Amino acid sequence: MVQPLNDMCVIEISDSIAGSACTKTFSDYGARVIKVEPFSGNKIRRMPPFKEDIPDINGGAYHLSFDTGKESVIIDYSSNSGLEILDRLYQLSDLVIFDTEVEKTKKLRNIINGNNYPSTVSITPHGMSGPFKDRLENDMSILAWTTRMYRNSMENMSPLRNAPGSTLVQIGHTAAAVAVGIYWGQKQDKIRRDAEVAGVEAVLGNVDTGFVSWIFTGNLPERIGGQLKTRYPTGIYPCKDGHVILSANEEPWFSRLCNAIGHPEILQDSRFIEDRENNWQAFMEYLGPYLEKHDKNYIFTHLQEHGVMVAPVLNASDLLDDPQAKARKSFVKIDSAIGEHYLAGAPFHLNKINDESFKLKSAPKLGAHTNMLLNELGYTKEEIIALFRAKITG
Amino acid sequence: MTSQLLKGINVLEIAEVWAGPFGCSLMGDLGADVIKVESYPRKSETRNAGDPKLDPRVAEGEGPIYERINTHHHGNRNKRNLALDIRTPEGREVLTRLIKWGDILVESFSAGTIDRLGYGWDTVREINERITMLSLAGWGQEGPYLGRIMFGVGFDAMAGHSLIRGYQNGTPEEMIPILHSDATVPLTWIVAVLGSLIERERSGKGSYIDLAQIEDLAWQFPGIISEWKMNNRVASPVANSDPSIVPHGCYKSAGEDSWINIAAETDSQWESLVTMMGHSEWAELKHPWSSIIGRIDSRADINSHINQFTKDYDSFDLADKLQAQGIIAAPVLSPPDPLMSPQLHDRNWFQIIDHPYIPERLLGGFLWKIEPDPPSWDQRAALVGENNDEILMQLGFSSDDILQMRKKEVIGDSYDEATR
Amino acid sequence: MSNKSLEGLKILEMTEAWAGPVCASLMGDMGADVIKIESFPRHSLTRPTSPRYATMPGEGPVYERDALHHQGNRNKRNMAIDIRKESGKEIFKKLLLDADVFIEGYAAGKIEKLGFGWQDVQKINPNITMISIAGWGLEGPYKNMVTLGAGLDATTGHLSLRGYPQGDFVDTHPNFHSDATGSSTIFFAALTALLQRKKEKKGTFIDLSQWEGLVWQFPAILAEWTMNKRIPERLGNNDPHIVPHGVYRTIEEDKWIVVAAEDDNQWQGLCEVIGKIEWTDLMHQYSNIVGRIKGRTEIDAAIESFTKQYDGFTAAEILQNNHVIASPVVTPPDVLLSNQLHERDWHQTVNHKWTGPIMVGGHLWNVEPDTLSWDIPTALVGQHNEEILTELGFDHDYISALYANGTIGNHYEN
Amino acid sequence: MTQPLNGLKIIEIGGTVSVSAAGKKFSDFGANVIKIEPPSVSDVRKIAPFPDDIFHIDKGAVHLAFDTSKRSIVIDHLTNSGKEIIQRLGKDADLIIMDIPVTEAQDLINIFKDGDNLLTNVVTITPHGMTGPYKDRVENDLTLFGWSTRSHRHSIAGREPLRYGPYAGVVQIGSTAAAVGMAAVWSKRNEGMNRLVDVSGVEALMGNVDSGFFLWAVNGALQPRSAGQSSGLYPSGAYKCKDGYMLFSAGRDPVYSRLCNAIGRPDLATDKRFTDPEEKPKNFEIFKKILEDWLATRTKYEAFDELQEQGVMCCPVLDASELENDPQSVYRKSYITRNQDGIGDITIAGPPFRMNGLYSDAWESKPAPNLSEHTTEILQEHGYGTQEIIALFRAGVTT
Repeated sequence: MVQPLNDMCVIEISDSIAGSACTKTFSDYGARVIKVEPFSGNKIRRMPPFKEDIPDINGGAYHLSFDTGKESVIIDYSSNSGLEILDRLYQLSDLVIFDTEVEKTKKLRNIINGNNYPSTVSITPHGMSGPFKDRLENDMSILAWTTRMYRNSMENMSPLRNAPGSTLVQIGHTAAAVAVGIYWGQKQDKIRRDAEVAGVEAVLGNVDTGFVSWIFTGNLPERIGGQLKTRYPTGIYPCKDGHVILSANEEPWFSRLCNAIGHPEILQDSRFIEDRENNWQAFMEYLGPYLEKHDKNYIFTHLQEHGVMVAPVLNASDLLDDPQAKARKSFVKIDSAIGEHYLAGAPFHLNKINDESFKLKSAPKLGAHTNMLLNELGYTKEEIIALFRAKITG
Repeated sequence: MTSQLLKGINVLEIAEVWAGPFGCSLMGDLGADVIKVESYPRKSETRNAGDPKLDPRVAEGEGPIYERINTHHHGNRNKRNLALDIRTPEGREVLTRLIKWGDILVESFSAGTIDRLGYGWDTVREINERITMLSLAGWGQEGPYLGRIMFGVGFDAMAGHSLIRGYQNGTPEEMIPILHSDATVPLTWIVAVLGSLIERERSGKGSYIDLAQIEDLAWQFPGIISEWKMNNRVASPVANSDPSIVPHGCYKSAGEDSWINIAAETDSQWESLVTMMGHSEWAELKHPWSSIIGRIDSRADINSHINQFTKDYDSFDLADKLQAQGIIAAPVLSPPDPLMSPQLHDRNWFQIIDHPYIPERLLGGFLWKIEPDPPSWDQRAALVGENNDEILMQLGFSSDDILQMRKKEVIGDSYDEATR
Repeated sequence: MSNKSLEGLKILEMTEAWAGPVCASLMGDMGADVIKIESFPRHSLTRPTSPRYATMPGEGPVYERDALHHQGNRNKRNMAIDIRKESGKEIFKKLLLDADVFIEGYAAGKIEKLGFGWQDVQKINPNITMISIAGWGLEGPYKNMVTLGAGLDATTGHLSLRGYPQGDFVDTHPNFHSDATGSSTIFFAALTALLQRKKEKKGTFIDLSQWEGLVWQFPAILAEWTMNKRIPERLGNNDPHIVPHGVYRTIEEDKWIVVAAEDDNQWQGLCEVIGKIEWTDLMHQYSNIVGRIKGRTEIDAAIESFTKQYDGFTAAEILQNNHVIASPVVTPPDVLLSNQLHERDWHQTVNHKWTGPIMVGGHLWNVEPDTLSWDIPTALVGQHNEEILTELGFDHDYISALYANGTIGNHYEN
Repeated sequence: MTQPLNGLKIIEIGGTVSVSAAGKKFSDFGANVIKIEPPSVSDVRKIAPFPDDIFHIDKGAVHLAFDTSKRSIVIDHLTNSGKEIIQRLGKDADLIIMDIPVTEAQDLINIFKDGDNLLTNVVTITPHGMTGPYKDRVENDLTLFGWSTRSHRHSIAGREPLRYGPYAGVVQIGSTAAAVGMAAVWSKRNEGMNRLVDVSGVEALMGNVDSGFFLWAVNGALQPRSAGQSSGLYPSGAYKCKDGYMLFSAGRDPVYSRLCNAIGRPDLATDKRFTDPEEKPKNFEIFKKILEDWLATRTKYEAFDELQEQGVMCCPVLDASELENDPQSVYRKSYITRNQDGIGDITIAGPPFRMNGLYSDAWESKPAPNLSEHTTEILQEHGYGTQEIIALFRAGVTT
């Protein structure tokens, strides 16, 4: 079976994780993705971890995971000769993803004109206009703008970010959505579109931020860390061999939980009916012993049988052995620059699990496809060497 | 007082022309004590000239012709001179003592000759096991070409260099013979002999160094052999062009037989160049020439445009203008032109040498500057036998011995102009 | 909906909470005709019947005033149908007939029981794309388990990385990252299937496990284990390879600022601002990356003594003007202080029957030439019942009957 | 066994052809040569030919030949963090050779200065030297050669002056730096004194022998830009033979008379037309005809053997395809062929000189390193910790 995006060609010109994360999904579902990189390589190649902690421009975990199946070409597009190559490249492609400083993106976008050129998506921290457009941001400083760091932390302790890189990934992933949208649009109505994704807006405008709630209620989120002690139980609770996370503060889950841990009487107890927000301690006298007695996987299975929303808190070492992950082959072993390597598999499955629509191919070595691509673009051997010699390609 | 890097190293030179002698001068520049044992009574190669009126190598002036030949002056500064007939028993005694004295023996006879003279490596190291002996025969000391003779021009031809010089579509007859090995071999052998002295710190013994001048050329031209081995192509002359760079060449400038080299290796250099030429549109993205690709396709066109532009400018002025814009450009200098360079004057590169037989002139300076002890031209090219007595005394001969030697023409301080 | 990228696509959304509804709104933003099939008579998760923390005070039904619901339901029409009823199934079948995409968010197996599993749906419309977005997917041992985004965050290992270095897990705030990123995944999946349909000329079923949709986003967590047999430790806001990289106090109580200098140039800029220019002198150990890693504590202290003189916005402005990574840690009200967002007209003012005119957060992206707009505010329960049913060809009497027998409705019982 | 330069630590900075040629002189004789390459990619790696004309950063012929026996580390020497690394690598080195722009070179020299006291030997290679009005000029192999007066001298009057083979000029500049660098190493070992050496490309070429200026300076007479075959002092230059060309340097006695005997025309040795300096130039064509007739019946190698037998200075003119098979090259193994990972067999020139025996192991040419092949290894050697090494890599200071 042919992969769904196999007749599509995407150009990625990216200085951060976001661009790579954006085009990964295209590539894994069959699109040809051409990564245009500087001599020093896309920054994502320098993101640890590395095998045995030895830096390797072709062996970083983010690169191996997010550049799967792509082609890598080195082009210095700061020069006219470089732009001339890009121009030919654009015309070969259906979509261009930019993730560079605003001014650079504008320059690279300017040579695009007319509807026989591809649609583009430009990723920036604050957008292509406005007083902040040229600001320097990173994964953490963008998250700070989205009210999430403030919310996901405790009073008078420093606000907290999410896992390193995850904000840029979300931004790139958002760009992937609009990208496939305008690609579809151009296929339908032949109109070339330029989309822009501003990191701050993409995250702030999404769910799981405190902004809209505040607009509605004027209440600041309580910075109370993991356990909400007014509307409980929700959050992270210790158990025999680790932690579980509960979302059982509301009905019908609260009742289910009380039944599941064998204390239906809680539901009749006036302390929890009339004055729940002040009786967390009292409630823990029922829940605490149950949690202490059992390990996280038992609690997970047992409470879920009663339809309670609960999950174990897992760490890296648990992931590969997770029964669900095994059953669905959620992790795939592939050959890579560092040898055998595990990657997360399909984010979604067409028709059936592990069908052919999703394929993970190894990530390209820096510049591995430059020569091939220049040939394809019609350059002669002599011209190709000249470009290399002039440090325009590598 | 010149640089003292090699202070305490005694160098014994029995060599002619350039590859040997010039290297010894460089060691002299660096503080080594160099004694040149000059052929006697036969004049050494660089002291031979024909009729001074006809032979351009001879400087006008009084005194013996063999002291006025430019090729000799170029390879013999900063050393002492002993004119010695080493074929005589007394001469051999002197040479033996010199070998005892020396750390380095440099000989450039054709292969085998030094052995026939009785100073092969085995003899030499018997006399002084700490000495390093350097032989500079063109093809080295072993192999089928033992005994053959040639100047640097021949090694250039046999190393494959000659055939990639020359004009595009020119004939080999046009190829001007060059002495590249004479310029580069000394640089190599200095590394060789000093390396052997470092080795001596471990072994306590000197080394024998067999340097084939043709092999020293070979490593300098990896492109020639590789074109053949990698891609089975025999490299042809590229003259001043570069297959990957346009423009890259030599252009006519104002004045008779006057030229300027210009290269634009990057798009920004190209943009600056065409802007000066009043054609900034050639660097605009729309124009094919704005890309290296377009330029390569129009090499001839572009070269003729540049020639049109350069022909009215003085090459030094134009180079100044182009360089001010970051463009690679340099006048092509004729021999007198270096005196026009403010740079060389600013660096006090030129040296004024006081020599009894050639008029006072600015000569070329050193290959390098050194801090804190810069090289200086302490000893001009010595006259033949100029230091005979001093050296022989130092070797322990009495003034009487020296008198005898002079009588028997074992040593001397003049040549018979007529003989070769 | 002035952007027309997805014009002509008809989307049926039968999901709750966030991932599904937001995805449908994103499609609406881009010109698709999105119909939300809302649970009836049971009110959906984001429509509480009694006021709670995210409820806007005021007039009208509580379930029309909840922020969590408004966050994910713009630019779509709304039908409230009881599809347990045969009459409800009949309406839904009609809707399926000419729909392009059907997104459902029930727990695994539920939709089959209702008679709209893939087997049934593709019989009704062979060209349709159906997407199921159960938390752990439709197959495997966990298929029957229930969860919100927070549970997925915990089981992908993300939770194990968040939190204060010396803190306990119980201090770590649950988050809903899978909802924030899931909508894009579903969006991408739907269009991937539609592109596939162009080739294969038939519809597609998509089993989308939100867990799988999240776990690929954290390559480092898995790689530390598979590459180096290490369980990555909680770093808080630190970065083992970058100093400075952290969150610092400002002049305002419990208000903070992020500052990072990732290379020597940014460090130069930082030192100029905080008056430590000697720290950039080549001879000073902090002038280079390696030296700074050893001096984390002293450097953090120096930065904080600078940031404590200003509010976060001002300090960020000063640092950014000197090419240093810096941003205020923004609280919800602070969002309205950003000149950037105002200059870009990002905020949207919508007028909703029960909330009145409010300023809410804007779109995730801009598109030119046909820009996005917020044409349909969050629809009321069943707001478009008549309109859509009429399109489907039901007459007025029949529609009244449907109301009468509780097949459809436009309000929830409290 | 120990090679003569075992124990020497040499740092080369800049990645140009010149500095690579300089470093090779040390590395093949056993010195520990660390090649510090810029993130912008070393020039020496960009030069054709490449196998099958497919460019590759690790497969350029000049790189494969000049970077033998070295280790490669990539450092951005413009950043403070990069300078700190170079300082650590260099302070116990015997010699640092750098070929970078003057202002950058000055910065790096300063990190090796403790007051006025220099911590190690430094040789700088620049086009025009570290001082003077031209110090910041940009030049390349062609323009430097133009400065040397050799282009003008070794080409034909009225036609454009010619350079030598590509890179001949910059390679010679590198060799010049190696020679003086070696002297500095020697001196450091003896008196523990470090030196700052400033090699200007123009001066290194112009000040060497075969420079037209020097010859002119002595005698003030301009030698004509003669054609290849001298019509004054002949035979000199290339003459056609059966299968190619022979190059002669036989214009003067005794070689001239030997030539006359060798071609069976002893009479010409005393013929006034060819011996009288006044007459000789007028009769060039006559002699040329005689010599070419004789050569026409012989291959270049036949003529080479016959004439050299008589002590005539001459050589066959060889092209690339003939180099390896020349009997002398074969006997001495002047070219060696060996396997290079990722390429297969490559052929490079053997030792420039033989120390203590033709095939002694004083010289050993190990394969040229891939770009950055030894970055981590070298950083570890110099005391950088695992996470520090990753931090430097992440910031792009190393690669």
